[in-house]
Amino acid sequence: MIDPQLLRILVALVGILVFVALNALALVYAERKIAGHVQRRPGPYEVGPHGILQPLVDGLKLMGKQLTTPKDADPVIFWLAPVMCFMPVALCMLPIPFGPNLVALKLDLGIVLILAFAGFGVLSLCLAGWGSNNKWSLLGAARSVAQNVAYEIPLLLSVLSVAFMTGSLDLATISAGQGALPWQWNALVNPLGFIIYFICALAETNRAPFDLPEAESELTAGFHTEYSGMGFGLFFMAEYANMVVVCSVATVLFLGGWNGPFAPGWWWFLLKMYALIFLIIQIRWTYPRVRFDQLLNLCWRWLVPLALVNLVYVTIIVKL
Amino acid sequence: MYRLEEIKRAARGMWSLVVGLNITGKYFLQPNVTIHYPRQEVDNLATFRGHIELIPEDDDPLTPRCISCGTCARACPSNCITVTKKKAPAPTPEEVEQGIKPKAPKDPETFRLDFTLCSLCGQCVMSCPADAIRFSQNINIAGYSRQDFYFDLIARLRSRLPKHVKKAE
Amino acid sequence: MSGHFLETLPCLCSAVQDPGRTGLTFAALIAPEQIRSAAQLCRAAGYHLEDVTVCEVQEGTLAIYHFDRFGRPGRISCMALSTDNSFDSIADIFPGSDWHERECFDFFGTTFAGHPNLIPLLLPPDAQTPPLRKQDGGKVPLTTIFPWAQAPATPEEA
Amino acid sequence: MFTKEQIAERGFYTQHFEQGKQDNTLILNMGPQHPSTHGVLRVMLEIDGEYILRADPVLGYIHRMHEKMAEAKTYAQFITNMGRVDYLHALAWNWAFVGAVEKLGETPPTPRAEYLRVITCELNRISSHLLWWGAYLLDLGAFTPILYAFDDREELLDILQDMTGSRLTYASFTFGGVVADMSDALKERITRFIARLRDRLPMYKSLVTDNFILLGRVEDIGHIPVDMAVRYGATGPVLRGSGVAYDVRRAEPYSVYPGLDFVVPTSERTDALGRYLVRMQELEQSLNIVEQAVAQIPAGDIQAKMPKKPKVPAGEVYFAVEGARGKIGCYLQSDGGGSPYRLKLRAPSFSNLSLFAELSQGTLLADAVSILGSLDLVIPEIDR
Repeated sequence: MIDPQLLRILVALVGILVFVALNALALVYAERKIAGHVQRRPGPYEVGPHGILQPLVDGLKLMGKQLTTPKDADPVIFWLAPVMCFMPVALCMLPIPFGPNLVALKLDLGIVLILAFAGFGVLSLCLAGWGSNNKWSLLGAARSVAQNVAYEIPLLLSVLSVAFMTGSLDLATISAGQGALPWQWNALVNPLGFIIYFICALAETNRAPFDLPEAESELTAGFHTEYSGMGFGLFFMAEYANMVVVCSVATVLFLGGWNGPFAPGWWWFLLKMYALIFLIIQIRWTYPRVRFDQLLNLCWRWLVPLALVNLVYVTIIVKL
Repeated sequence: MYRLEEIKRAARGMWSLVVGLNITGKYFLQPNVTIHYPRQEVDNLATFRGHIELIPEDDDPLTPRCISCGTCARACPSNCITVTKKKAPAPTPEEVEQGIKPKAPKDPETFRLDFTLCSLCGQCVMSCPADAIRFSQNINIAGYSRQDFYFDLIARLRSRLPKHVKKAE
Repeated sequence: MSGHFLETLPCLCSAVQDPGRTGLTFAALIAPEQIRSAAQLCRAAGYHLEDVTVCEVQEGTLAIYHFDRFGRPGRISCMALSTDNSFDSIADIFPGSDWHERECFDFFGTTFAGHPNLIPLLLPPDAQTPPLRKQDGGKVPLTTIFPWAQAPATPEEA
Repeated sequence: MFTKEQIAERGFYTQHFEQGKQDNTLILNMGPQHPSTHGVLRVMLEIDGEYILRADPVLGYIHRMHEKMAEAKTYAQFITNMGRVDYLHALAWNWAFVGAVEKLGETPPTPRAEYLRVITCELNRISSHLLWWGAYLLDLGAFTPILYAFDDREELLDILQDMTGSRLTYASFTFGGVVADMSDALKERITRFIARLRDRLPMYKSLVTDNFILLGRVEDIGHIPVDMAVRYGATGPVLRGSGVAYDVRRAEPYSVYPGLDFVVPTSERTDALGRYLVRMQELEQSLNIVEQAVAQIPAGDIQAKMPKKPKVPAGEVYFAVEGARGKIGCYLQSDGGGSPYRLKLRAPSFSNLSLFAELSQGTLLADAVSILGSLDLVIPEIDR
């Protein structure tokens, strides 16, 4: 006799994996299409109508490529890294409530689980850089560790401010606590928290303008310089999957989750999430990259103090 | 005071980021400028300088204007042109009787271009005394081997003719 | 333009040039051992080094230094003739000449005494012969190219 | 020159690296295949963390020995090579060589040809600066500007194709003239292009120049004091970014430039931003020059009467022009024969890059990339 709870988690896990994988494919396509149109060119166009099959074909190409391990690299660490990069993403999706009842795993401490597993990503980047036996990769790994560790603090503080407001760490409760109309959402009640969260989310997912660990023009490809075929493919997918996670969390925490005018439901959730993803993509194709010291200055000199101030502001609101 | 200045600066900086997003957003909604190559082509081929080709005589589309003097071959910085003159035909019996040596025709026996070496500088076109060379407008040029780019320009001149002329020949 | 500051050096011969014809305002042929003092004079007068080049004439190897300045432009050419294909380096006076001298070493095999790092710049380190060296028959006399320059007395003749 | 044993023994074969690395530092080869060395420049870096302790450019990966080719080819044949020394501002190199030969042979071009040269050369400068702008931002991590620049550059290249016959490696100057004339329709098109780019420049400014992140990346890095520029012989926007208004078009006037009204933009900042701003202003100045030249161009022949083979008397000549990267010099020695006796090409990027070793000491790796980009290097020009 299988525990129905376990069965539910297993089914949900498969569903989430499919959702994440499909999302990654769709987002690769969306990224290239948006980049194209921002730059006044069509983007992928030849494979399928308007190039819609391009990410699929790219995926096939990556799978067909030879996997090479650099000389003197540590093969275990080297190949563990991309797998570890992708795995926690699926776990992070478990407690996210897409709709009032559409949640894989109801947890009282859902947000803690997500934050715990989000910290996992940096480990895989670090291992990839270390295991590659490549100087550029090593620099990328060093950058990613410093960046991710630094940005986790303001991220936590801004999430904490929401938890203070709602008085709960359960994502479903936080969602439900926000009203249907935009000015009832945490993003407008607590705008500073939302901005800080968004900036930190960009940094945590290594998206431009904070894509320092892979900074193409400085470190060739940073931590994944040496990866070929699906090794690179997994890093690439994980980047988009991570985007889905941080945008989902942002939607739940700040944008009212599934709440929306007229007919609340999961479509509102997806709409908000994809709008955020669109913004992240557009930012990537608009700004130059920041320098490393500026990145850390921004974190320690601006975001951390601001997040603390915000926490005080939120407690006052809650008290009143 | 210093803090205040810094905060002002940061606020202005944030605004510049919004301006940037606004610009890329606007371009996102504008139509593309790409020309989809195999389906569309650019329209400024009149001044395109492709590989050289021979110009035929005005009244005879099969004979090149070329007088096989070899100036182009000497002017070429990369030595990619070879021109050989036609030999005089064997004298007919009447000519032998009259003691006339038949003249060699002016047009060249062979006119070859090694396009693998050519850098399209146009020295040959500029130096030609008979105005017999011009740039082609052939932009779709691709091949599987080096040999595909050793052009016999006389054969090319003939193959360019319309179909009915070829048949008549 | 008498009293050019380079004439304080013992020039073998010098000439005021017409910039409209040669692009130079002043040209001087100096003894090889005077190159460093000439460079120092130019440095003090605010000139920058445009390029260093070498050419071969029948009398030997000619190193040509072009100086110009930003404030009041006027290119001066400073030449020295050497029979053993070696000169003094001015890389410590004008660091920019470091690469120019290495380039001359590449192309002509010219050595510059006192250069901190005289190794090939543009050619691979195992390149065989300096490519710009001319055959003896291909060289022309100094005065063909520089009509103002008297055939200088070689040290032996002096 | 060196045997294999000597090379193996020396190991690091540059002056900054002959003693090898110290403890706790990393020797890093940036290039010859690196996204931001624009071609095949190799820079050896010794870094401590991300700070650069020593840097030394290693050249020669695209060396083609143009100077030897000059001695082997006739004067006319060598013009083709000049389109390939600096592929971004090829017409300035054309002009330097053709001008040197004309000066020595005293065969000036026709007045109309002078104007056509100014127009094409300045349009070429604009296309070079546009490409630099895009590529520099690519170095700094912004992908979109280069495609906006290419959008404008495409129109420019179409015009230049009509005026010169090529889109990149121009070789359209002849001794005493140019190869192609400018029709009235083309004149109209150039005027339209000037208006178009003037419309677009404010967008460039608000998208990029005013951008907070970009300013953070270019301000206060790579300071080149004037004395350093003098010691290394830096010219062009690199020098003008340090506040020296030195421009060959004004310092050693050639062609019809004295009659054209333009200013030499400078910046007192001396850092990468100064060089950036100078180039952006040069775009506007070049547009002004083209506008005036198109309005003033006289009618007449585009080719002076010349013998088929130019007769170049024995002697020496130095002819300098202002390229997009600085002073392009052509030092020509002739023995009166059919090909140059000795031709020295002075590449501005060569001198501009030689100060990089000193300039990049103590900077961050990311700044070194930015500084390298702000010098606007074209590697084929350095290696020749």
